[in-house]
Amino acid sequence: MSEARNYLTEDNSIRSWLLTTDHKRVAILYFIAITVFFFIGGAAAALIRLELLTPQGDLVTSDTYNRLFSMHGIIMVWFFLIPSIPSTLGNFIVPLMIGARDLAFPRLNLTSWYLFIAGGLTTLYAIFVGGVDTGWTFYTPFSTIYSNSHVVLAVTGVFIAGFSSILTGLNFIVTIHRLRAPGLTWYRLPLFLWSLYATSVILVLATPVLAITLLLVALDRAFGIGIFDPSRGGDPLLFQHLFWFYSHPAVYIMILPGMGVVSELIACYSRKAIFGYKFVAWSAIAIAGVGFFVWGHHMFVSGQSAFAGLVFSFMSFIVAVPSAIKVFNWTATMHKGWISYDAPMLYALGFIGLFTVGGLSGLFLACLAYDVYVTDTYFVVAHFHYIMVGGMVTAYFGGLHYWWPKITGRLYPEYWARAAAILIFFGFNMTFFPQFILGVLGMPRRYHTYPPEFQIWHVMSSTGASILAVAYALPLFYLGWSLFFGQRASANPWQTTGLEWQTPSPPPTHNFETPPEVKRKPYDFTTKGKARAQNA
Amino acid sequence: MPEARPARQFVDLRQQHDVARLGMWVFIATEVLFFGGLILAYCVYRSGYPAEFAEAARHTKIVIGTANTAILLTSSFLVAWAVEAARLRESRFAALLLWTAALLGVVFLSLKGAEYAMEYHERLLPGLDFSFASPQAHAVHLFFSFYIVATGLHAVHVAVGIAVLVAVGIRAHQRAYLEAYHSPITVAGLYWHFVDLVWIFLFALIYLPGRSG
Amino acid sequence: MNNWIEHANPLVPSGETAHAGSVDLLFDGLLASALLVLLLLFFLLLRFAIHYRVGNTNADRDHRIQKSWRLETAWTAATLVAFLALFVWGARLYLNLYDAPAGAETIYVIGKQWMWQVQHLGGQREINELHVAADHTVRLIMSSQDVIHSFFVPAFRVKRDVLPGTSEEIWFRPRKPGVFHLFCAEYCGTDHSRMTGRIVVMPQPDFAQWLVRQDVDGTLAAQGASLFRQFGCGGCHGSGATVRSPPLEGLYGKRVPLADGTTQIADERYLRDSILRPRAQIVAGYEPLMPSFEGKISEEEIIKIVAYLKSLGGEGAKP
Amino acid sequence: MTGTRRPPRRLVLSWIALLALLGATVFIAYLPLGTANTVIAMTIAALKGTIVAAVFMELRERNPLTLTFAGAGFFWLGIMLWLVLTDYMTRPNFPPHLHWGS
Repeated sequence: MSEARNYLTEDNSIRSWLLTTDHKRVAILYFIAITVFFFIGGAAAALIRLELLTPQGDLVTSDTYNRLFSMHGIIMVWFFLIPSIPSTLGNFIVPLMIGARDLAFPRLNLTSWYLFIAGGLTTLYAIFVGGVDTGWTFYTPFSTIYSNSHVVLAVTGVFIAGFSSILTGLNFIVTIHRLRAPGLTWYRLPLFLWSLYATSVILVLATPVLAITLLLVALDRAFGIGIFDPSRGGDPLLFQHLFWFYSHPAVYIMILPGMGVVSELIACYSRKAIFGYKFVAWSAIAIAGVGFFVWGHHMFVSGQSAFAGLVFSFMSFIVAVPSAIKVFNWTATMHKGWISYDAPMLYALGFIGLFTVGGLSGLFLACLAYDVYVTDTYFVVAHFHYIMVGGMVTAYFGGLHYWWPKITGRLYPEYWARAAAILIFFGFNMTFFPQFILGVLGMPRRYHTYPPEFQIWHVMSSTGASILAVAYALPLFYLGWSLFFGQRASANPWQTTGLEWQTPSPPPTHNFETPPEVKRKPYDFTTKGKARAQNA
Repeated sequence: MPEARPARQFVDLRQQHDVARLGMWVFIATEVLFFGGLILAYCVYRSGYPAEFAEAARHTKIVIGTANTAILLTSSFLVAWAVEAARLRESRFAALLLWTAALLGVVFLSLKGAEYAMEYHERLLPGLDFSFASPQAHAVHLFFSFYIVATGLHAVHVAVGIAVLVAVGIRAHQRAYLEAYHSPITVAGLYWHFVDLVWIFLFALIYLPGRSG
Repeated sequence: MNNWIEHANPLVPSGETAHAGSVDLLFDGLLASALLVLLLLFFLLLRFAIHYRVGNTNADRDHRIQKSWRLETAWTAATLVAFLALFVWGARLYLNLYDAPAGAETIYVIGKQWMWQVQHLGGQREINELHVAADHTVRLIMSSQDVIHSFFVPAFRVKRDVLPGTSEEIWFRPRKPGVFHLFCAEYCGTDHSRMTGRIVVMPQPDFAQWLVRQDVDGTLAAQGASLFRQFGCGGCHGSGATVRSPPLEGLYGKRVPLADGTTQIADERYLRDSILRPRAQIVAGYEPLMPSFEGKISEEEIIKIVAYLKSLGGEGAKP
Repeated sequence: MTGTRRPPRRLVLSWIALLALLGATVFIAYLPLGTANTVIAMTIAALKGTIVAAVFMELRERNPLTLTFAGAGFFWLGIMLWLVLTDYMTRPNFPPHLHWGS
């Protein structure tokens, strides 16, 4: 059985990998690429934290510091967070979960990887020839007129990568609509698919606005067309509107897939169907929809009208409701379940905790008068790292461990995995909780030097960051080790539900020996739950 | 005659055809927002500088604009006809229609080029050469910035569309498409119609304001 | 130097205005609601995680809750109500910021890479410092010479972006003397982190003395008058001018008939626009002769010339 | 010319209607109607767009799903326009001019 031909052993020439249209191999290509970007972005973060150990800017110059945080933001947002779960786990799992042989457009899928790489290389090139110092937000008129760095190159890189996102989103939407196995109705879909579907809608509808905005920035800078240039009658705030019309929904691009993964994990390791399945499913769609109405909360002090501020603040409170629904339902799912603490479950629990802290701190920022105080301070930095790193990256690691046996056909060492999960949780909190305090004390973000009274919190944060760095490097070793020495995995090592577990690990190139048919609801643990509990 | 078979991820040709069309529609939704961002910028500035935008719009070449609109509408008609012909197994005739539509696309681009040349001589192209002797020059500059970016991006779409129509036409001519499998023509057609649709709105925004004042 | 840190509680720097006090109360409210949710959630998570662990086969797992809609409606409604309350609370305080009390002292602030430039009406100039009197309302009118900056005084809990090409306002009323941080909060390039300064709040008598002690080349209006000569404005607008131009004496606050048939109040905005884009608003009966000063005059110089024009009298110039 | 090579009536009619609308919109643009000019121009553009979408793109024969995605782009564009213009319509200092107080 384990010697059977699978997608990994089919043909191992470099050429076959680079020209593959198999969604599973494209997913592996993405894995490799985003891991490289994760560590590049992480290296920038490490230097930032090192610099901030002392109030004087003594490690690097302020120009270098500005380039470091810009690079950290650009790489992490567009080349790690946005493609992370959808393009890797999603790419691998979506066709398996719906019982299809591949995505609807396999060649488009490969194209999107090449676009991603082209965008990534362009951005890296911009960094190597001197970097970009605008921050990931490219605010005008700084980016269009005043910056002396490689803005056009960096913007071009992101522009290209944007098309890669759009193609992935398009592929998922059509696939989920049209290639589901017989009997797999919408309410029988695992929640991971609902989340990815909602994510894809955002990818398809928001990314083009980023594309046109960045194009305008590049044209403004290269040719002086002046659309955002106040000295030519343009309005720099229009850039912010356009940018955040994409970039706020982009936050949901990052977190929704994480929520999807966590729904799978909580159900699997509680041996129970997700509580309030329909509510969790529709809350993903609600987040994707309402998420488009709230971008102006990034602009409460920017000079937009007070009335617009009221509208956006109101909508921002509304968008928090579906997230709250999800958290309550995950908790209720654990009620009267059979809970085991495998590594993925530890990540899932960590996700709920960190995401909740991040989400609740979001209320402070949605609240107009308080946002005026803490916007553009470390409070915001802490808030979005709790969501994106504490939430999204934790969920990514959880999902990676959960599907690792399916992807590689090997089991990882459980104790190492648990240790890494716990270490990440503590390292993360130690790094970012002090930043909430810094924000409440009024420490502005993107500061190379800072008043000495803030130092103690920065030192705590940097100490936490060193723990976090080690914790993030750990999986690289033990997962790498498991590739060669890990125990071979059965088709369904977690004894869980879902079509992806009904095919061998790793799956054959065409995914299923016989086309599956679905007759039951998702998370149907009625029989397996007790059985596994008794084994334990 | 080649046997038409679905790609491996599909059950049958019907599903494949359906998927292709849905994919194109999703892509069109993306494109709507791509141009939408630009149109938003236009709306904001037009609301801020109404008189200046009317003044600027009077400097666009409405004759060329109107002719180009008629040309694109006609080419769209031909493409829609080609889809119909392909359904009736008239592949060669469909190819002919597609090529004629592509030819009209080329005429559109040539006229557009001539228009750019005229505007260049009148120093109305921001980024290349712009000079406008009026106190409202800055808002006129904004208008023409929008004009050149919007029509430029549209022209890129037209150029891509021409290539697609020619390529699909060639394959139709080789009778590669059977009755049940005409989705490349339908999908290429959808794209071409969308390019036409964008132009309809650009025409109203760029050429028509300020004509009566 | 950092007085406010000394008497601050360890977590939150003390609020130095009435508004800051209200914001801190709002913070307490937000924190209380957040902690309530967080503690409840963590309690449940921990309890379920421990009680229903696989190893505990004795736990009662029968009678699982099946019907979920009652619970769902309950917690959705509860969060919604709580959120709405927080929204209203935050919004009311926010609108307060847009509503400067009457009789505020106006001070002009210009942000440029990488410094804050302050202009008092009396002509006093400061760089990276702002002296104000305690218990007096101060209204800042702010603009940027280059990129977007943000004027941020943590102790007052206020912040406002400072934009090029347009002006933004902020106001505060410090309660007692002290020295407070001034930060630029919007990333603005190389030395963003050094675009900081101090707000020095002094007792009113000390402040009055400070104003006098400053080395001033005349009031803002007087400086404007000399710029008026420097830019050669008098060549056309002066008494011995050969060109026919609209009179500037008593212009401020008057209704000006324009060539296009409309009228315009000659407020600060009109004066400024007329210097930068004179041909956009031609006064009825005059030739469009005046050249544009856009790009030839700095924000600081405009402030001064406008102050000078205001000093030439007119209805709006009365205090 | 065989029967299969004749253009279907609905296509011909739509084409004629489109050209007629084009003529009408250009003609009306020259009538001094004030703001109504803009409203009419955009209405006619929307009408033309609808004809292209409904007939040429065969939207009227498609299923609800296709209609949803065809509408989604425009709906989201509407959200963007609505909220952005909410800001600009209520902003005291747009178009950008400096006004030092009021």
